[in-house]
Amino acid sequence: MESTAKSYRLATEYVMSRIGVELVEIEDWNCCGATSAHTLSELMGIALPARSLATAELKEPELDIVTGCASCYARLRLAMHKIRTDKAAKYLIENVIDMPYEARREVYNFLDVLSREDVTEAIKGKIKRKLEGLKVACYYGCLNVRPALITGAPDRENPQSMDAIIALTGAETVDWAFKTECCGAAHQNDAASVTRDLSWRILKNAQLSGAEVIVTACPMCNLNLEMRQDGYRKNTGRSSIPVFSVSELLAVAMGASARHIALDAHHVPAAKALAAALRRSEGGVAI
Amino acid sequence: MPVEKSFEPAIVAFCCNWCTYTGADLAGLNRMKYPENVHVIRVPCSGRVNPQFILRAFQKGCDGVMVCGCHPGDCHYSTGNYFTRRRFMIMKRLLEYNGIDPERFHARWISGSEAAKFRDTAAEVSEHVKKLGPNVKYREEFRITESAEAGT
Amino acid sequence: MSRIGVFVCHCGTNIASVVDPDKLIAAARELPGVAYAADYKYMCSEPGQQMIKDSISEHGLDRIVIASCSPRMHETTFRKMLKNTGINPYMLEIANIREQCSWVHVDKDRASEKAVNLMRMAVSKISKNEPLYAQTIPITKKALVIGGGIAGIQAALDIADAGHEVVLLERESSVGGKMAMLDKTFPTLDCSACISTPKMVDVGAHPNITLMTSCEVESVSGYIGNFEVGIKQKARYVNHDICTGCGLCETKCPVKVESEFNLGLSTRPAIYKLFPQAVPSKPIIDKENCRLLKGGKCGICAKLCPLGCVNYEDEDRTITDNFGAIVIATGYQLVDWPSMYGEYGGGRYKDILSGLQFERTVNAAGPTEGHIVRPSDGKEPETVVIVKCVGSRDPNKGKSYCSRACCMYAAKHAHQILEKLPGTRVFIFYIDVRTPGKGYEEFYDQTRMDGAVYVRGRVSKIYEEEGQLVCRGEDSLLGEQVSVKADMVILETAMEPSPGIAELTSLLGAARDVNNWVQEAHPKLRPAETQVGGVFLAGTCQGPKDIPDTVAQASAAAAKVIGLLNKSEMETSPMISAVERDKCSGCGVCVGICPYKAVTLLEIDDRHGAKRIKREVANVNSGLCQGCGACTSACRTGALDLLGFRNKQILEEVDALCL
Amino acid sequence: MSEKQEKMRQCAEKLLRDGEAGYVIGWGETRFDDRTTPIFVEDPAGAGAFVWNEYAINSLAKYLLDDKYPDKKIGLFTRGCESRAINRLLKDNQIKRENVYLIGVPCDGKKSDRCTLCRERNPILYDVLLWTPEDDPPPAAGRFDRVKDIEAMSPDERYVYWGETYDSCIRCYACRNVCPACNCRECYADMSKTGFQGKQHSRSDNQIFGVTRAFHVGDRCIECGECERVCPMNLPIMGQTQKILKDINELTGEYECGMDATSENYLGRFDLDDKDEFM
Amino acid sequence: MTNEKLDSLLAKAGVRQYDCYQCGKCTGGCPMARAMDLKPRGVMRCAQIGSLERILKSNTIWLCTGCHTCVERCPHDVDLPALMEEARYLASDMGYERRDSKVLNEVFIANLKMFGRNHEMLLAGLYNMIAFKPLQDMSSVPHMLKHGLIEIKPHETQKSESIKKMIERAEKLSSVRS
Repeated sequence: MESTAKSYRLATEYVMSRIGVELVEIEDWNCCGATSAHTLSELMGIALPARSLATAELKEPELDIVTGCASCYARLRLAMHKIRTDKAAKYLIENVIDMPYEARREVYNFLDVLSREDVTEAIKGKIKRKLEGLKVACYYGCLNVRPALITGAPDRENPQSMDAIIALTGAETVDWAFKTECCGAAHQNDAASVTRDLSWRILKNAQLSGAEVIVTACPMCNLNLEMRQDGYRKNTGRSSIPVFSVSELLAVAMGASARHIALDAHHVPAAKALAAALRRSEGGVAI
Repeated sequence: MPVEKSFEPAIVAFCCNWCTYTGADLAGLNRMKYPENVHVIRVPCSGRVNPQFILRAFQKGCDGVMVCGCHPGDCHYSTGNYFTRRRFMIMKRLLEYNGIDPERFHARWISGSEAAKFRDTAAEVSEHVKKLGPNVKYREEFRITESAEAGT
Repeated sequence: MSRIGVFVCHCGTNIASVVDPDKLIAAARELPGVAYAADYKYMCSEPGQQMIKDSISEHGLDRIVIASCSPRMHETTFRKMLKNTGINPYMLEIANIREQCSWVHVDKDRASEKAVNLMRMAVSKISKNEPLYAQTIPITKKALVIGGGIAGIQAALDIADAGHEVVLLERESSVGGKMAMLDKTFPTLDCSACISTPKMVDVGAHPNITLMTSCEVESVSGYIGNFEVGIKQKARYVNHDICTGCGLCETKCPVKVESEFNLGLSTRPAIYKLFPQAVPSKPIIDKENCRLLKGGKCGICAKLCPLGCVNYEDEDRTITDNFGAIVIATGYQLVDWPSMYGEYGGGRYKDILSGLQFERTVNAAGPTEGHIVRPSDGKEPETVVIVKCVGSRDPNKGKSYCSRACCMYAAKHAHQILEKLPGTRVFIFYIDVRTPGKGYEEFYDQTRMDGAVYVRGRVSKIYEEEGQLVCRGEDSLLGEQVSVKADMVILETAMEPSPGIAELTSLLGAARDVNNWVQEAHPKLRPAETQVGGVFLAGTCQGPKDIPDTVAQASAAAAKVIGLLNKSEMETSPMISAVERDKCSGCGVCVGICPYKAVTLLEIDDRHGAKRIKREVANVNSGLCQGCGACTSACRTGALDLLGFRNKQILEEVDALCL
Repeated sequence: MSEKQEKMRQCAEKLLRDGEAGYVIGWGETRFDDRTTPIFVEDPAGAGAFVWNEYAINSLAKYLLDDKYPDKKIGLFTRGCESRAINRLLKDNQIKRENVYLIGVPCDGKKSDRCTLCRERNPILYDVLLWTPEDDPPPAAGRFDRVKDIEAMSPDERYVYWGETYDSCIRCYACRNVCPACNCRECYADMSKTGFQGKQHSRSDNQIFGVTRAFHVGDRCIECGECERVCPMNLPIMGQTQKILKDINELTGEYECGMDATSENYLGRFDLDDKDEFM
Repeated sequence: MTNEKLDSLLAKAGVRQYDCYQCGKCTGGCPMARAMDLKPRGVMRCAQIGSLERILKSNTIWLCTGCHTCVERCPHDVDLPALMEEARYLASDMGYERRDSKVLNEVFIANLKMFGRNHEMLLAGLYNMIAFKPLQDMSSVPHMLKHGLIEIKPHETQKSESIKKMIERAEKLSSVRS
């Protein structure tokens, strides 16, 4: 979140500080290994996230863990699940990470937190301006919802939690068909010809369903959908579509300025779409 | 003791006609295999099984007893096995309280289609009882001496 | 001393290859009371039975033990055999040495040993047997058929034609069921209404049939031949005794709600006939939606009715009637696919129809008058995708079973589209094509020749884009992903039991299988009966099936009912509970335990010392008692005992095992 | 004490004189100072024989079974334990309420081990109450203590414990004869032909008797303790029946018998949601 | 012998090959199927006919993104992603050819060994060099540098040394079940 997901981080910090939720960064966290680690070794794929979780449990035993990334979420949840259900694995993992880990606390993704009733109420109270009429396609990605056994997500084909959050900003979420289709982020480097198509058809369906912008809950999804739009324009002849993180829309609705949350850092010019929506609702307030 | 090795327990299984007896027949139809120790006594319903039958079985020299019926809700007589459930929940505890090893008495729901469950239960109970050895608790004394004589 | 005959069956090699019959014979001869022992290759065969009969007279036997297959197999056979021998049919015990011995054991010595044990147990038990005599109970010559679909209609007509009274009970306001909704029937393509409407009219007019629509079963008591059924007649708010069915009332009703009959593809008023050909052809008021009944102001229909039939004060009533037999014919409903398949849009897309919705669409009497058009824009589709096995063959999301009729109606739908809209492209996604039925494979062939493209693969996702439905799946014969842009998608959804089947079966005491279908007494040999005496089965309440099979089963159930009702009385099993009044102290614990209310306390005259007194004892109603014996295990004194399974008989068996 | 005794005598006398009751059952003197005996008084003049002291120990209710069809009402002095026994007999359809006249006598605890278990000193049902109710005894701590001790043993230890216990049983059936829950017309134990109960004085037959009797009365036991009181061999008979009561308490919550005459016994009913350990 | 390996592979993945009745719903929904030389349904087919080698040789197991769309929709709950994962481990153990994405993954892990966290620029750069695709995605680099979206200097965890050791331990043990 330091680099490619800069605006996601800034916006998240902004939103959280506004609604009075304190996020504590896990001390000395390490990468969960994403798709790569478990592709190479099952143990590595669990030990890496387990180490971060164990650290968190050691330093902040009273706190639940939240992650803003779908892939981290899936890996962390899996590690938690494994520790809770498989004694032999627990023993092995604790040996590898050289730390005890009991998986006492829950791992949530960012959407889970935002959907909590008290948090939703807090957000409602902090919304300063409405993104009236902004047509938004909420993109959940695979790993925020699948596999169901690990995530416990109730609806894996047409989830609604992000739509409900975005609705708080006054924006209008569109009903579209690619909310949880894979964008191929894991293979953007090595199987580009296929995965470009995957992200393109997501962009296309969002546009055809009437969306002006796409909102994600994961930096990888965000980057992947946003970064390759040059090719999208060239190959499909369609215009590009801005991609935001869920925090960014919330931050803007709460009054954050473009500079606050580094909106200019987007690959696809982003501020314009938001500005239009804000103008519609408030008669010309700039961001 | 050499008797231990060749010990083949006598196990009696009270099975309701509609579910477990049918399930046992189905096990036969499917040529499933289980130990010879289990002898089925057919009763119309597990509700017919008077707990005193179990006492008598132990007294007369059975090494293990099973009571089997339809799953709750599936009783051919609609509620018989609910009474069975209560009766034997109490009886099992009372037997154990009086020193009978828990493995010697089993109540189990086995439907007419659960041939495999019948086989597995029969095998499981036989195995457990075999490990425990011959039952002496509650056994009529003259029977013990008689069989001891027969064994020598 | 009893004279027991022991007969050992080889069952060909089924028994004899594992169990040594000679050992059994030798062991039997040693047992007290055994007067004769013999073996034979097939005891159940004619010569086998003759041999037993001969031995009875030759050796003066008074009770018989047969070591053979399961008593569930041939107990009845051998009891019948004994009927003409002078031995009471209940002086028979069967040692099950096939299903529970030779078939499940390998070690011949030990299997033989066990067979000896089983035989010895039977011999011990039979030493305590006593002759039992069946009683007779009267039979109420009237049948109740629950469900007015084609199965119920057929069963009711068959029973009524045989001269018995029938009450045909239907939950909706008209008989007809699902068949009335269909357009054409495969494979002959005759119009469904043309063949079912006359039957509907017949049941409405048959002198032996009482039609009870808008009715549900509320309570059931009694037993075969003597059921007492409480029927709830739901308020109709229209007096059907006077109503002529003119239809005037429907014309001005201000309410418009989704039509159930057209599956939401059209609307209907709050006072309505289920469909134009309804039988009875009289309307009812839907109280959930009627403006007046919901507390608003209206009353238009009452004003319009020239005969004053509308009665807003109408209330539910309970009617009680007695029946000798009951037929369950409650049918099916389609699974609720939107709640199961998010990947097919979860019901968001208007142009995805269920098979039954398409039937209404293509039906000339339906909402589009038979024009195949998209519900979204009323345009004729150029490409149609048909998806089979939606909700069936899918243990993860739906039902594990095959829904049986879908392959054929998918082919029929394809055929109808290609016939009405020549040039349409029709793709049928399937996993397997199953056409076991007369003329079915030919019909499938014809559909393919008509131009329907069969694609082998289950559709993975359907989504809407640019006004079309994109269906993505695999053509597994090619091994490639395919994507079809369709204008309309038809999901051939699975059948599941009608709602309320659980409540109804528990009222009747009938069992259900794992999928909630009503359980037949035997899957092959008693497919039209439940395990409850006097309760029979017809149609899809027992499992998915097509119309020919439904009608066949309905007639089969009717034949069973007729067979029962033709008798004026029937024999009951004598293996029921009996009370030894001397021992009974009248504590009444048995009364609460009996599921059939067969045990009651009865006041009897008795003596107490020199005093004449009245005291209460348990009393068993032989018509109600089903012989479960639950009461006997609760009886501390053993005053209650189960004939045929007496305490002493069972204890003898236990003792014999432990010898 | 003597004031209460006087009330009892007056009441009995009046009942008999008015012809309300055919006879009254109560406690009478014996030649020992520390014993009383149940007495049956028909003559109003004999009412002075009733005594009320700390030795009025016997529970009287079971005597009602000896005269189930009386011409006139039977008067009965009724404490907590008698009234629970009467509820037992009423529930079991053994006596008719209208055949008894219950003279309520709140109890102050007698000199008997059985009274240490007492949870109900005051009569639950009566026709007349002779004096103000007593305070209920302190909650009987450790209702199931003895059962717990035995449960803590290993199966073999339990077997030996009960085996040795029953080795001394002389099968006099006094426990049965005094028990208000043992109200069968003919006891299974007297029916040797049925095969449920052997007649030998062996450990096996003795134990079978113990367990079977416990099972017969277990869900109906009113915990009056009469069985142990009358046992000539001092067997811990309630150790069996209370085991069943303890299990029922654990399975379905608070369970106590004889508190009314209508509640169905545990084994005479069922609940769809009963625990299922036989899957 | 092959079947023994296959059986253990399936057992580890918790997949019963005969659960699959080849309906193809997995392939139909698979995002990567187009690039796969053996489609997901084909993997199950190979498992059914005992052709382990075709599974291990395929690029399928390396292309699977683990998005779980297949198992989500599978009528018989066949856990294909688990099967793919076990197949990757087995393929590595048995020395089958490194396929495209394995390179990325290894670069990714090497990255972690060094810094404990992921350094995007280094990852993309190293990958492009090793895979010989020098210009892939490079058009975005100036934009990203300008807005601080990528940085030349990597983030390090404080204990990257301990993470390196941990990864090495994990590599040695490799499977949770072994």
